[in-house]
Amino acid sequence: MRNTIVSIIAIILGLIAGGILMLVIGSNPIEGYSYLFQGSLKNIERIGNTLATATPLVFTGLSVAFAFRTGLFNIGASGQMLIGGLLATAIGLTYDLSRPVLLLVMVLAGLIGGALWAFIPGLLKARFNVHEVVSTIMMNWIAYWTVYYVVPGYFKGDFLETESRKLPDSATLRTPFLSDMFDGSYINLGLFLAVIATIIIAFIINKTTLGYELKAVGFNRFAAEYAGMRVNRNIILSMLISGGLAGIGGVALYTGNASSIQIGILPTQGYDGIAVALLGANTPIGVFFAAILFGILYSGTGFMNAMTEIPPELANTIIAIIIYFAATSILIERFLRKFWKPASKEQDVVVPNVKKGESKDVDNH
Amino acid sequence: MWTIIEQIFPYAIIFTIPLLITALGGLFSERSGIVNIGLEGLMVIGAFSGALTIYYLQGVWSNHTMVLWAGLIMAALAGLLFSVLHAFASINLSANQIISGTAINLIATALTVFLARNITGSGNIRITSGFSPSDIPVLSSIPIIGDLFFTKTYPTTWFILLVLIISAFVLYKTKFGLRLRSCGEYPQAAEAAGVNVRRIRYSGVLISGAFSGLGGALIIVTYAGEFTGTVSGLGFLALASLIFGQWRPLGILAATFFFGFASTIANVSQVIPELAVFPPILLKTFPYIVTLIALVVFSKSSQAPKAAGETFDSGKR
Amino acid sequence: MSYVVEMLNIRKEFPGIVANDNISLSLRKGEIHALLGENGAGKSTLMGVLFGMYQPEKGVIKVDGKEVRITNPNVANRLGIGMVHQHFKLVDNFTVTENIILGSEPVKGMVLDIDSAAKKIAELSKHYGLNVDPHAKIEDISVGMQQRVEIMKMLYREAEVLIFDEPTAVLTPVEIKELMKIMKNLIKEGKSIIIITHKLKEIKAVADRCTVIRRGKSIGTVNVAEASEASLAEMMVGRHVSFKVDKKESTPSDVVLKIDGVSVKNNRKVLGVKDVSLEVKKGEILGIAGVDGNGQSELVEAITGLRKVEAGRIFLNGEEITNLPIKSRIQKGLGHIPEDRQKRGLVLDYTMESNMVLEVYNKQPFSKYGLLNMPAIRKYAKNILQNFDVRSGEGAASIARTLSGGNQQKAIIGRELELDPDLLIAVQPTRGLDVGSIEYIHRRLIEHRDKGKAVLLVSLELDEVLQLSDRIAIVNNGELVGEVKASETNENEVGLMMAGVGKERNV
Amino acid sequence: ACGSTGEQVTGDGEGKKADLRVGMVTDAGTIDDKSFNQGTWEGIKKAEDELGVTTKYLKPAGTTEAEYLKEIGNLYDADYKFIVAPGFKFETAIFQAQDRYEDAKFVILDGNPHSGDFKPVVKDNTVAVFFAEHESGFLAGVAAALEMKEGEAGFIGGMEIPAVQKFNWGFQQGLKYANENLDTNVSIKAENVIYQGSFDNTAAGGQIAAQMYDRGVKVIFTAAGGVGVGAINEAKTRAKGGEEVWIVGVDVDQYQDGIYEGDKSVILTSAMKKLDQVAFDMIQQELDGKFPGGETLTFDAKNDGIGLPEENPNLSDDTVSKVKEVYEKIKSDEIKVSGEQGDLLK
Ligand SMILES: Nc1ncnc2c1ncn2[C@@H]1O[C@H](COP(=O)(O)OP(=O)(O)OP(=O)(O)O)[C@@H](O)[C@H]1O
Ligand SMILES: Nc1ncnc2c1ncn2[C@@H]1O[C@H](COP(=O)(O)OP(=O)(O)OP(=O)(O)O)[C@@H](O)[C@H]1O
Ligand SMILES: [Mg+2]
Ligand SMILES: [Mg+2]
Repeated sequence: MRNTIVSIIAIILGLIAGGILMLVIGSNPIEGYSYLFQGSLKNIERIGNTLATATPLVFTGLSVAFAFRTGLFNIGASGQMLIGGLLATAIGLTYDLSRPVLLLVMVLAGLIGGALWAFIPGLLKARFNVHEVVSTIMMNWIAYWTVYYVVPGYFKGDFLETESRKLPDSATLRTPFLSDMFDGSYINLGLFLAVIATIIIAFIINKTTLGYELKAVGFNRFAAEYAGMRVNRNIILSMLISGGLAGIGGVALYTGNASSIQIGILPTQGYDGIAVALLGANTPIGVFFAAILFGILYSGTGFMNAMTEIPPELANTIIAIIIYFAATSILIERFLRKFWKPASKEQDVVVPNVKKGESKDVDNH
Repeated sequence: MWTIIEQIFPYAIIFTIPLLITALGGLFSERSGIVNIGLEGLMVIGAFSGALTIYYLQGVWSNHTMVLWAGLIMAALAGLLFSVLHAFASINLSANQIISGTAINLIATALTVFLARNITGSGNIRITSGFSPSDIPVLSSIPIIGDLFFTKTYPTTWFILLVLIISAFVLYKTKFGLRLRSCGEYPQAAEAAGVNVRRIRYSGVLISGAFSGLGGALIIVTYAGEFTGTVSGLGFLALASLIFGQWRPLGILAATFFFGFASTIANVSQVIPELAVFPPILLKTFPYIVTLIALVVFSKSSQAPKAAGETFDSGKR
Repeated sequence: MSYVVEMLNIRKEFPGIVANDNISLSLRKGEIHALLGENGAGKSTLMGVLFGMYQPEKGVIKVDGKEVRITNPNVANRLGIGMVHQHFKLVDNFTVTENIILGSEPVKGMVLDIDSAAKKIAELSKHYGLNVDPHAKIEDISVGMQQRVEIMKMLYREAEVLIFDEPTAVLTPVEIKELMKIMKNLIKEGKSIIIITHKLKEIKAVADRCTVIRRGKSIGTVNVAEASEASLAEMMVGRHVSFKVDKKESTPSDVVLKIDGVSVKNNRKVLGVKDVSLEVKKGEILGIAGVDGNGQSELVEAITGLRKVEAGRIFLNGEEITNLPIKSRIQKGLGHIPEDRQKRGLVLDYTMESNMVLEVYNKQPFSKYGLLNMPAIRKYAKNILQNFDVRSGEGAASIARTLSGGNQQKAIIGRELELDPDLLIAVQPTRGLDVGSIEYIHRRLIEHRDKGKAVLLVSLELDEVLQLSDRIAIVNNGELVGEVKASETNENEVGLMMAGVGKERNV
Repeated sequence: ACGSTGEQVTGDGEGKKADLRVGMVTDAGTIDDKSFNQGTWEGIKKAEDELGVTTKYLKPAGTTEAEYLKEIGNLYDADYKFIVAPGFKFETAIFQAQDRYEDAKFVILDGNPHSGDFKPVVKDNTVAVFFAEHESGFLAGVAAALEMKEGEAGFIGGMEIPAVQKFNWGFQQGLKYANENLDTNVSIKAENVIYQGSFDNTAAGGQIAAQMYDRGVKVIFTAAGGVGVGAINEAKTRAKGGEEVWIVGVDVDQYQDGIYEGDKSVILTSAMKKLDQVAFDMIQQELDGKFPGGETLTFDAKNDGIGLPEENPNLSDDTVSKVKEVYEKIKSDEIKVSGEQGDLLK
């Protein structure tokens, strides 16, 4: 609860700071924000696109948050997305299965691809204590170059060297019923997957013995070992889940929001996932809403730019400032505490574990 | 093959230097106990301020070299100032250092382009020309070594190497270094010994800011020549080199040079028939794969500062 | 009367608790002043306030009669106040000299003057009989030596007031004796000392006066000479405490743990346990006595599965467990109170309730089909915490980190006993506990034995080993030097054997 | 066509206020890329100055069809109904947009709207524009050969996309033509024709150029955005050190970018495609009610849509006049430059 309030205040402060920047460059913040939100929410199509923008971010946010909760820092979500997207695209371009089966296989392939890419850092961490920050960065670049050569090598279209063939409509996550409902927007089945993933991850973290174990390993691997948990296995498992999530994020991006995979690009959603996770306080539900917020901001920027003279970099600046405020949330907490001081003061006096009568029996000095 | 290495070497070194100084900055920060994943953003800040300074001064000041140095100084200053954000969050407010660093990266990339466009009217800032390399007299004629190390060298290279030596000295031989290292290992001990942990950590972070700023600007004044709003992952690579180099100055030198050399090879492999026999994917991924392997090999002796990344407040033991 | 330090009406609050409520303490020049109180009474906090680590909400501190504000340890240092913390504040990979000079480094030009510092340290060491090697790395030296480094740190800074927070909890009997001697030396040199300890014997042995606090409040200050151990204990807990452990003669039966020629490597990759064979039977407590670092930890880790066995075999209830994973050993009836409660015993960032099911979270009723059953966990945890009188700000929902060390320890012991293991390995079970808690824990260990279970007790406190054990095995340098019946031996004999003087195996 | 219309306008363009709102969506890279996006945008800005139209560019978050379409939609909703999209990557997005926003006009540069099957469908509200980059590259090749007389040349491309490939092939043909007809001897080796693989790796650009120069290459044609910038820097550094090395620029006149030591420049000449001109002309024609909707236009030598800069301080008069002759020959079909690889390198 407290976390939620803090995050919301951080968001508000970030928006205020953005407003001030708008004023500085001589624009009207109210107008700016009104266009920003119109841009992402004005009509059903735009809402659909906003949700589509948020979808991969839900996955990468969950990926980073899940790793965080288990004591790991996965900054390799970008690479895992690439590989997940690559495998899913490869399946989509190669096999001619009935649509439900094909999509299922593609999502699975994405999950496996991402998990595989995270498995290596997990293994290196568990077996050799290699810092996962370095290894995931390395894996990002290896993924980048793998896609760079595999796509033109095996999935190239007739004319273009820089991206794969376009997936047939039946092999994308877009479905007519959703597209029609949202007026031709890019919203796709990825969103449902994202909701499901959020619920599953929340469930795993909070309600299962697996979550209990993974968190224990994350907090104190020595205590976990003492209690008979298999520390190394858990580290690897954690990375697999984290990578799998990012992998599905790649599927959502390349076969949902797009229909082909381009080379030479490390998807920014991987790094944004860190910010999403942090703003969501590393809780799955928090991540989900943080991703939606990012979706709104990213998606509304274009319209704001189109309607006003506010430059596009401003949306990024606002997001950055929000993150900074989330990082410095302790200031906000202090402020809140001061604000609610009267209430908490009473609590302090009643010390729960001091029984009445005992506390004042002897007095001296 | 030898001529190829001779030819590549100076370029590998140019590429290494920004990485080196940035990783060295990261070293100061982490040794003081603050993880700084904002190196990338700080480099961007440095690249921006350096480019902007030079862009303006080149018109008014005729001494070209001085202009470039002024740009470097401004870059270091800007990086230093910007890193205060990270220091404040992670030291005064006990913020999660990863979050704060991420925020730094985001703010830096967004803000610099925003400013560049508002100040110069363009998101790219181009400088007319950077430093010129030269051969060191006498030394460059020494066989082998001369060709590798003393040919086509930039003054900035020697400057950064000097900074490296001074850094190693400061870290291991001075009062400040002792305190800095103690804050990264066990800040509670440092505090109990009367060391002002916050102040030391501030120094660590600010040094990392200044060094990364410098690193960013070095890219501009040596090989890039223009600011484009990104340093394309070099900050993260510096972070990796810091860990790869085991949080030691010489280790970092080796690690960054390895990256510099390997990526230069990978970059130029296309032009070199002798290298064209390898599948290009292998050449391009070579630096990263070798790093992973090297990390495994050196894994036994991790020298990570024990308290890096932990928030420190006096109450906690 | 001249006081070097006066703390008057100090109040310090933490969220949910008033750790110090109107406490006063005055320290005379040249005295050893003991500070006594139950676990969580607020002793460390009070000293933290004096040393500038916490800012009190209320109260006045005077040093040499002048009112001062000690805003941080630096100020304390400058006022001549030094502190040896319960958990040593030493940088592991620094040398002794580097640790000592940290914060007040001598320099020559710009360079650290390590050599002259080392020389000065060697001199000081000789003067006070501390015997420390200035060039050794902290991670390579014994705990006792580390403590002497801490003392040296204060002396190097010419502290006049020395605070010791539970200095003996981590020391061997021999080291404790040495420490006492050192303290007396210090007093002779005109220093003044505050010592926190739970060991009444030590208070009687060295302290001049003793201030007692209970649950954050002052109870009173007494002259130690006029008080008995029993009266001090009563002041502290508010009821009579019995020091004698009541126990019936044991009735050992089947062998529960059998160790057969086991050798184990230590952290330095050499054999730390050499060809040790032991048996522990149902209904008995086997104590292992030995000076710290003589292979006890390695042996325990080998039994519990935390460390690889190089040679030999281990049996639990007749079944070989030498290479079984930790989990199956726990399932087969092994309980373990670990040596380092913060490193191994608890997930400090988990709540107490989560910590109470650390080994059984995956068993019914705490989980079913991989799903946690929080109500059941909560109930189970509450029960343990209540039984063992674990005190914390927010009960079972408290984060483990916020509990005082003593209360953390009680919770761990409660957890392990609740498992009702066939073999309970208790390593330093009462380290840092107050006498009231010790009494209780001892009773529970004996109850466990009387239920027909086996207990392997490892303790550095000879008293405890002698009182609790039925049989005592003595280790020295990784080898078993002998085994004696507790009822037929005494402190002297065991002490000699600990020093390596062997004895025919009897029993 | 466009040369002539350009002249017509200049007279009455000043101070005129048109109510046309012109939008542009940038391709990969920024608006300040000193080539593709910037060239187009400069043309639009020129229209703003001279024709009084209102302008706006938007930068999509990425380079997927969804992102392009979103920005097109944003422009449309903000009432920018004349939309310029530079780059083949817009092909599928424009394909959809031309149906979805029937009352808007679209100009796609370097591409043809299609649904992903590469079967062009240019609706009445759309103009697809291609450039004869190969002709531009050809002229640059001839100029370089004439100026060098003999020696080695090289080519650094960015990514292997059609426009870049055509520059490359044209350049090679130009060299060959000069060697065969104009008495030069400038060769290009297979290893010196490369696509770096990105448009932003400045470091690699410099390093590759350095390798080529070290291996005896005298002039490098770069069609590679930021990679080219790296190469230009390397050339400047060498030129300052007294080496004789050259770069042939691309897309726009890059002479300024190559300046070192006062007024010298390493840019020998630039193989231009007149994006700015085309963007400007399209707006102009729309204002005149002559928007060539439904057409696929090719800008080449014939309509002066490509070429070398007017001013070429580094080319001798002789070279300039000879290139001019060649240019005329291309115009008159006497010289045919192929836009296909054929047996050319890469
Ligand atoms: N930083 C803190 N935050 C919250 N509560 C704290 C903090 N430090 C101490 N406490 C609480 O204050 C009380 C007093 O703790 P303190 O450490 O002073 O006890 P102690 O007398 O030293 O106990 P022990 O004998 O176990 O060492 C305990 O209930 C403890 O939980
Ligand atoms: N992060 C924290 N939050 C709240 N309280 C803390 C925290 N870290 C430490 N403390 C408190 O600091 C005090 C000192 O810790 P320490 O482990 O020395 O306790 P102790 O009671 O003195 O130990 P012992 O029982 O071994 O004598 C404890 O009371 C503990 O509750
Ligand atoms: Mg204490
Ligand atoms: Mg204690």
